[in-house]
Amino acid sequence: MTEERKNLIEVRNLKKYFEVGRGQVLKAVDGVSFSIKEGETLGLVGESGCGKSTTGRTIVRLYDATDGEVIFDGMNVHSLNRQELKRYTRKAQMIFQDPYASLNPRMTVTDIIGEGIDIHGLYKGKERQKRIYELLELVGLSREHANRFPHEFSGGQRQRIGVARALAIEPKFIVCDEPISALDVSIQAQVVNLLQDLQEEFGLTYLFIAHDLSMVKHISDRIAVMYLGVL
Amino acid sequence: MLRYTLKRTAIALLTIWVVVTITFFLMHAIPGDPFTNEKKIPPEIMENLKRKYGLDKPLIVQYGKYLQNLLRGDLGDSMHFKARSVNKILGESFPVSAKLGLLSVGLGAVLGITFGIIAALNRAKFFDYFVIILAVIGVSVPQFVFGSLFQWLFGVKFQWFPVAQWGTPAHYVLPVCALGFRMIAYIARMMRTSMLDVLGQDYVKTARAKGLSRNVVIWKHTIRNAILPIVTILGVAIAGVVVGSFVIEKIFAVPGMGKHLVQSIQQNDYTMIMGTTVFYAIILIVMMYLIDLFYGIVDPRIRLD
Amino acid sequence: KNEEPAPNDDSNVTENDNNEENANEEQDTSDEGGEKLAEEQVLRVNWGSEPPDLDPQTTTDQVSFWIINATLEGLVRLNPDGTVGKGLAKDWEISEDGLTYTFHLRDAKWSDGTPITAHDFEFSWKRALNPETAAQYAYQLYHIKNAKAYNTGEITDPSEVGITAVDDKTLKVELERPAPFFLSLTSFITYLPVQEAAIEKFGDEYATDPEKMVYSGPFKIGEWQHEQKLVLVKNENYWDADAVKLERIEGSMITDNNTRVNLYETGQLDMTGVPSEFLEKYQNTPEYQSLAEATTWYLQFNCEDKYFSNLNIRKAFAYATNSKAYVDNILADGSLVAEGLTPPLLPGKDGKEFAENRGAVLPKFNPEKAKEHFEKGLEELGITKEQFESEVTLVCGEGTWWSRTAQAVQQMWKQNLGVELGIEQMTFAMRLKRYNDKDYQITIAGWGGDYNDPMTFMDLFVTGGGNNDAYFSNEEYDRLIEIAQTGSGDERIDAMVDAEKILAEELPIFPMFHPARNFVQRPYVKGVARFPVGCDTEYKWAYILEH
Amino acid sequence: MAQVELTKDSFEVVGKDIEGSEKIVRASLTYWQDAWRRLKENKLAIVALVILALMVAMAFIGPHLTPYEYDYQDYTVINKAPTSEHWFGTDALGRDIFTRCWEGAKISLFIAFVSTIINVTIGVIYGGISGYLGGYVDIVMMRIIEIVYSVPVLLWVILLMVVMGPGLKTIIIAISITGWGGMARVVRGQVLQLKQMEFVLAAKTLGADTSRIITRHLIPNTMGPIIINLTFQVPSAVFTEAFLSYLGLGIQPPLASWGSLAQEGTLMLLIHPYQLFYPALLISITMLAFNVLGDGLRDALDPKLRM
Amino acid sequence: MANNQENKLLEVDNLQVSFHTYAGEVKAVRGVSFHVNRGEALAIVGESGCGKSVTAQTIMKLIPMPPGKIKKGKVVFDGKEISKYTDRQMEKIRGKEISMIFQDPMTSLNPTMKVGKQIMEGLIKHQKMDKQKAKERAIEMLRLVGIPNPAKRAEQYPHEFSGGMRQRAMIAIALACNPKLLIADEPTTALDVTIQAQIIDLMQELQHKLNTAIIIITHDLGVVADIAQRIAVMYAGVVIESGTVDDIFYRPQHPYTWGLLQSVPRLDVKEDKRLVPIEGTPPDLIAPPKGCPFAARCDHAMKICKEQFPERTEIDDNHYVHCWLQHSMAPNVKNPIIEERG
Ligand SMILES: Nc1ncnc2c1ncn2[C@@H]1O[C@H](COP(=O)(O)OP(=O)(O)OP(=O)(O)O)[C@@H](O)[C@H]1O
Ligand SMILES: Nc1ncnc2c1ncn2[C@@H]1O[C@H](COP(=O)(O)OP(=O)(O)OP(=O)(O)O)[C@@H](O)[C@H]1O
Ligand SMILES: [Mg+2]
Ligand SMILES: [Mg+2]
Repeated sequence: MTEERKNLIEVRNLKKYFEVGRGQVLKAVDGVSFSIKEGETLGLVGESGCGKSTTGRTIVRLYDATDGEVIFDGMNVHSLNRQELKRYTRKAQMIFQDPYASLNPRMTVTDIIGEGIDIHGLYKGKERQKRIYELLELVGLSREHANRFPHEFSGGQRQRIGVARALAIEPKFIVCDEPISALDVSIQAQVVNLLQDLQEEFGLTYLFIAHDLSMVKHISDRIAVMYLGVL
Repeated sequence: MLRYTLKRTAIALLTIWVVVTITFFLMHAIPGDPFTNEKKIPPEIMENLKRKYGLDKPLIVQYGKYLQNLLRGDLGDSMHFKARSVNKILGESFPVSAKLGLLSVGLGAVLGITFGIIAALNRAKFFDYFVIILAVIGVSVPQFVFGSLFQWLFGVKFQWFPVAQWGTPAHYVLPVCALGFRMIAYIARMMRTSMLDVLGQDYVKTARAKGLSRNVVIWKHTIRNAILPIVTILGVAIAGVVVGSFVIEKIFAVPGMGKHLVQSIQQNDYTMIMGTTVFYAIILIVMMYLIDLFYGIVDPRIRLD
Repeated sequence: KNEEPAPNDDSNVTENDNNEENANEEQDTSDEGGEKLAEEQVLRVNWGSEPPDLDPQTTTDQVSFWIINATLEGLVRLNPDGTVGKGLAKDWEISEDGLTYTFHLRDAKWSDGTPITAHDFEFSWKRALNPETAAQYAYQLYHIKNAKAYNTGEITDPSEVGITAVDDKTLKVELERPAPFFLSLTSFITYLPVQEAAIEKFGDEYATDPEKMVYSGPFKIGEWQHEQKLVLVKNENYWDADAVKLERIEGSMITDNNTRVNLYETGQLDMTGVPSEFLEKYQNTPEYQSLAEATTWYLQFNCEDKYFSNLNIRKAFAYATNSKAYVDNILADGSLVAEGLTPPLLPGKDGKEFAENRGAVLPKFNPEKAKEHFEKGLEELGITKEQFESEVTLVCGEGTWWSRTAQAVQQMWKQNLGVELGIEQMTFAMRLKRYNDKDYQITIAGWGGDYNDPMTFMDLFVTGGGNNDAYFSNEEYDRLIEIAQTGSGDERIDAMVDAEKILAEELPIFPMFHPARNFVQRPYVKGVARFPVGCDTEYKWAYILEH
Repeated sequence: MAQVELTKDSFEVVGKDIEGSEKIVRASLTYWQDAWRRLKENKLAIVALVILALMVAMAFIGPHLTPYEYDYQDYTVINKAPTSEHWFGTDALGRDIFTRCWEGAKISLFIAFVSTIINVTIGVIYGGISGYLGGYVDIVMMRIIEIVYSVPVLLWVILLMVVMGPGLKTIIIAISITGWGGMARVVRGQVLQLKQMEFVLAAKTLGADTSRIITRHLIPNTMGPIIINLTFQVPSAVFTEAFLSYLGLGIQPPLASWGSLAQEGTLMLLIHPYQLFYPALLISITMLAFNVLGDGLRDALDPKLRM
Repeated sequence: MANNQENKLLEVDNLQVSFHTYAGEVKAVRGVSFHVNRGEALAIVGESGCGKSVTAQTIMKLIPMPPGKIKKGKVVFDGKEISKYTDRQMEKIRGKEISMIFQDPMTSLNPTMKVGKQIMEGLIKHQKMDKQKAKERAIEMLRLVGIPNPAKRAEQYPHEFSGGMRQRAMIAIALACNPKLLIADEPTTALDVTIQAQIIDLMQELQHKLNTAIIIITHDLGVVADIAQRIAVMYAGVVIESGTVDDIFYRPQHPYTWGLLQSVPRLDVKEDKRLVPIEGTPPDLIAPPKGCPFAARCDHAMKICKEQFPERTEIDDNHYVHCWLQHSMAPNVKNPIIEERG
């Protein structure tokens, strides 16, 4: 691993507590620190329920951190205003654990992939369509699929749509939350290969979350193990 | 829990205050006053009347006075039923409406839920279509038609039940049925949908896989999970129906609260309008609160906060 | 008194009075020769609704009127034939100038056994006039000297009012000006006495409960279940108790038309009004009766309106309205086509009814004339028909009956005048506001007599009159009414006949019909007296035959 | 299975054919096209749709099938039972009920459609916002519904009538004042569940704002309950209008709606039952059609029932 | 093997199951046959959507009917033809004789019932235990499946459990009544490795102690190797190869089986070796191809493969395959698995 590569993301003493009624607090993430260099893949493994997904989600600011910092490209993710946050979402994306649940069943593939493009106003009209086709082909789907609905796809294809959605806005960093554990083996292989191809091509940075050690080992440059909310 | 209850109570009081305020000013904004008859009263007499009932004071003063009385639980005297206080009128008519309403909701709930369940279990079979048609008739034929029809058929033609009026349980039958019919229809339809939903859930399969009998599966695993939407409907329905139905009470000459809801407005009976409104608001809010509590009981996933 | 709601209207919940329960059966008052009385003297009637106020001085509605009339006795009580009969006054003298009435009371007792005195009358009448009582019908007493001044606060000393209890048994009343109908007016509800002691004892609670009232009439309230049932029982302390045959009157409170009829059908009511929908069913049965009512329904034009201030326009609409076709076909219930404002039954001169003295004065239905006048009117106004149509609406009240009438006349105008007006239906309060704001053009209105004299109709349209919603103003008319109010004898009647002619000529209103009171009553129910004005149903002489 | 004759040729290696295998046999359609296709396959729903279309068509054609105007009064045929001249009989003013029923259809269907659309729109958006934002916003918004429910609606209606005058517009607003509350609550309940779903989080990660999430993600997924509720709103609008008419606040005569025709018919129930029967029948058929169509729509829009 | 008949606990014969949907008839299972002997563990593996769960649920008569329909075939359990049983008769079989662990632990537990109670239900019904005893047993079961603090957990609702814990609770329910046959539909997907091992141990223990037969459905070949004696490989609603674990792992005959084995990452293989996926997706079951369903994705597909479904070829006693490559006229294709593993 080359030393000169700088840290793209630095997580410092991140804490995320959930209030679970009657003032009780569940410490889902309790002081996690790590950093990921540009173009690197960090594998995050740990027992089920130890806070992996929560960490990932807090990094992309789906949750507000209880304490600690996430420094992305020099800025603190948790002190951004709306405008800056929108810019941040362009750079950091997430692939969700469950390919079935994370696609809106009532949107076509075009709409799903195009959503990010629309939100950030990247392309319009014909170019948008062209871009969507490009993305589809990039993740190994065909133009044919553009007008279909998530339910018409198999699990692996859905996960690929999720990847295309994340890539549509040309991010630098992707949190992959167990992108494969719900899939069967043959499809797992497809997705993992796809991620690796993309990394090579675009120099993406990954935080790869899984509980399957063998898969993490296969894909990651470094591995962090989480246990009960801490590394 | 205690804190939650306190919070809800505070919010409820605030809500009632807003309701009172809006109603108060709205009611004074619409034309008419409590004393106008077709035969007009000389203006001097009108002044006497207004003075007597405190309507000569500025609106804001009247409003303050009303709030003051309200805090003491005094809803004032009716301006139409001259010698009866609103508290008394509501005290007499509410229990009647409540009895009628609860019986019909009860009937609606029991039959509606039963029909809904049976229909769901027999999807696309005879009983299912029967329930769908029943539901459509129930919602598409107006209540006054049911009322009049039941009265004529079972009261006049067959003479099974008293034609109208209130008293013995036999008197309850027809109005309860007329009111309940819509309930049955509505609940059956909702329950059917909800049941179909739950029956498709994996945990029902799990229960069956355990070898539990069909009845146990339905009772212990399905109904409880399917009942939530029904609870939502029932809560509002109960609030609506315990304060009485204008139409049904009129047809069956039931001395309930429903007529006051409409009549007080037609008569510009200010105190009565306010009284019925406050009363209804309290019932509605209490029902909503109970629904929320019930949610928590039925479904432990729903937390109170 | 009140403008009646539509006869048999299903919407009577909206109004204070409720008169579907009426009948008039003068022929039944004969002696019971050859008739055998039933063992149980119980009459089952329908009050229609809860009586809102049983305090005679403050009440205003028909239901309360029936009950108060049955439970309290005034100076006089109308005989079944409508003449003035004796009540608590055993006789009376009227001064030459017609201004002073002296009543001599008989020995009668309240239901609690105490004697009824002239002081009770003085107390009650002054109570009605006391501004603090805020009695709506206080103006019914305005014929009495200084009554209005006291009621409106011009004077504060009640002793200046012309009501004096000379002694326990003598009541002297001085009038502001002669009123030939005053004697019959003392049977009006506002004039009925309450016991002073009871008012002092119960205060605001008076008449809220059968126990919190003292009775002087043929009946007492035996049982009162609010909004369900009010039972009258015979008052043994009534001075004329021997004449009262009924033991109980069981009155229920049912508003719905179908329900009333169904209850009659199943034998739970002894009499009930017949809603127009049911006429066909009962019209040819022996139980059915139809009586005339001293009520008039008319088209009312806003004389201060841009368009209807034009006489030709008013005439056009009058000529275009075929009252007869409406009465014969749509009502078809024995209602009478109006020939003037004052309905039949009210007394006139020469021993005839006023209506007979007057004759038919209204323009007769005539589409040609209607069109002629309309053309002329439009020309005078300088507008087109389309403009007229777009700006003029017919205002009417709520309920099926009202809307039906409105639709009928609207169609007549469409067919006979070629004018299609919009109908605006609205609630009572909204309609009243429109009247008060002079914000309407044509409406359908009705008026029911309060007392047994044509004046109860004729003073409606004097300039600035409280109920002159037509905003009619005519000096000659005002003068004639003035004569009729102060004069006496035939001179009054002639003045009022002339006034009717002015109305028929100037047409602030166009009277259409006098409704009938249709009801069914079991053949064994006898002696229920019914009157065209005031409290319209009298139960004192009612009795039940064996059946 | 018919045996294919095995020849050497049969065993020629052709290799894989991924394109062929990935081709999903169905044609690609947009969401609504797809729903429509499914709906078309539901025969019952199509029958319902045809009935509704017929109703609408008849509302325009029906009055012209008779020689009578809807307000033409013929005093010679008052309260006559159905004959070959007057197919549905005549009313108390001698008007042709058939003509009036279809004239009424125009009004009732219009009121039903428009007020339902308004109610659904407001209710759905309101419920969506309340459920999605949650917390204090939700508390306040739900209390507002309680307030709207508690203040007597008749007061609003009368005020409206005074301010705006009578008319269709006023009636529709009047019906809408409280109508949306029920819908809002249903939608809110659904949204409370849905907002936890991952596709919503996914949209958030993309930077979607609240309005986008509600309109594009949450509401489309609540269509089922929305439609069920909607089918209940339609008759309720028709009857609210009838009740308003009854109070003198509804449609102005001589126009009639199904509700007011039924209302008037009820008065005649014991004497001339046909005067109630026909309007009630039309209402019922329409509602049945709405319900069946609603069921069909719900199925067509429900991804669980798709393959 | 001569002891075949008595030893066979379950026999599934030419089972065909379809779902009727608006889109058409989904032929989810298109003629599946297999058997399970007493005390034996059979693994069913195959790609997502190939009909594994439907097959399992059909055995229990738990597929939703409608839209589901058993079109053909029979299921014989313990000598009884349970495919002919009514629902009521099935109640005695379910839970007691055959129990099942469902695939989706998130939704398979009743959200409104305490977990302990859900375990107790079956015990009370089939083992005729009283409440107290059932409760003790339920807690015991929770402990057995590795849930810490089981007494407290039994009183909790499913949503208070993490995904893994829920799956373990499901397993506890299924094992509670000591069934003769346990059908486990992907029982370990949501679990991490240690718990996974624990559960497998538990099932094996059960198998040995009580001679329970197990059908385990999974796509995790690691699990299969640990527990099963035989494997049936399903593809697009049919069993395309079946044999002992060794047969399938070391002597697989069907190209699809090869693909499956190649796409698993292994800790023992060097890091940067790319995984070999099976390209493409399974066919649409509404219109399944008339030939071999795998033909479109098969490197070795021949013309005949697209025309006709291959017949069963017995490789040896317990090992058979449906593949045209077995035909004498077929070209010889070298078996990549045998190559690699020797
Ligand atoms: N919204 C929430 N509210 C309350 N508690 C939560 C919430 N989200 C997660 N948790 C809790 O936080 C802890 C960590 O959860 P998280 O989803 O991060 O686990 P994980 O490591 O991703 O597990 P898995 O392998 O099952 O995905 C768990 O105990 C979980 O119950
Ligand atoms: N209720 C249903 N209605 C219609 N089709 C269904 C239904 N249930 C299952 N199917 C279809 O049947 C086929 C087989 O499904 P099954 O659940 O058995 O797959 P599986 O092999 O268990 O896959 P996985 O590994 O994803 O669990 C699939 O194509 C599925 O879409
Ligand atoms: Mg996770
Ligand atoms: Mg499965």
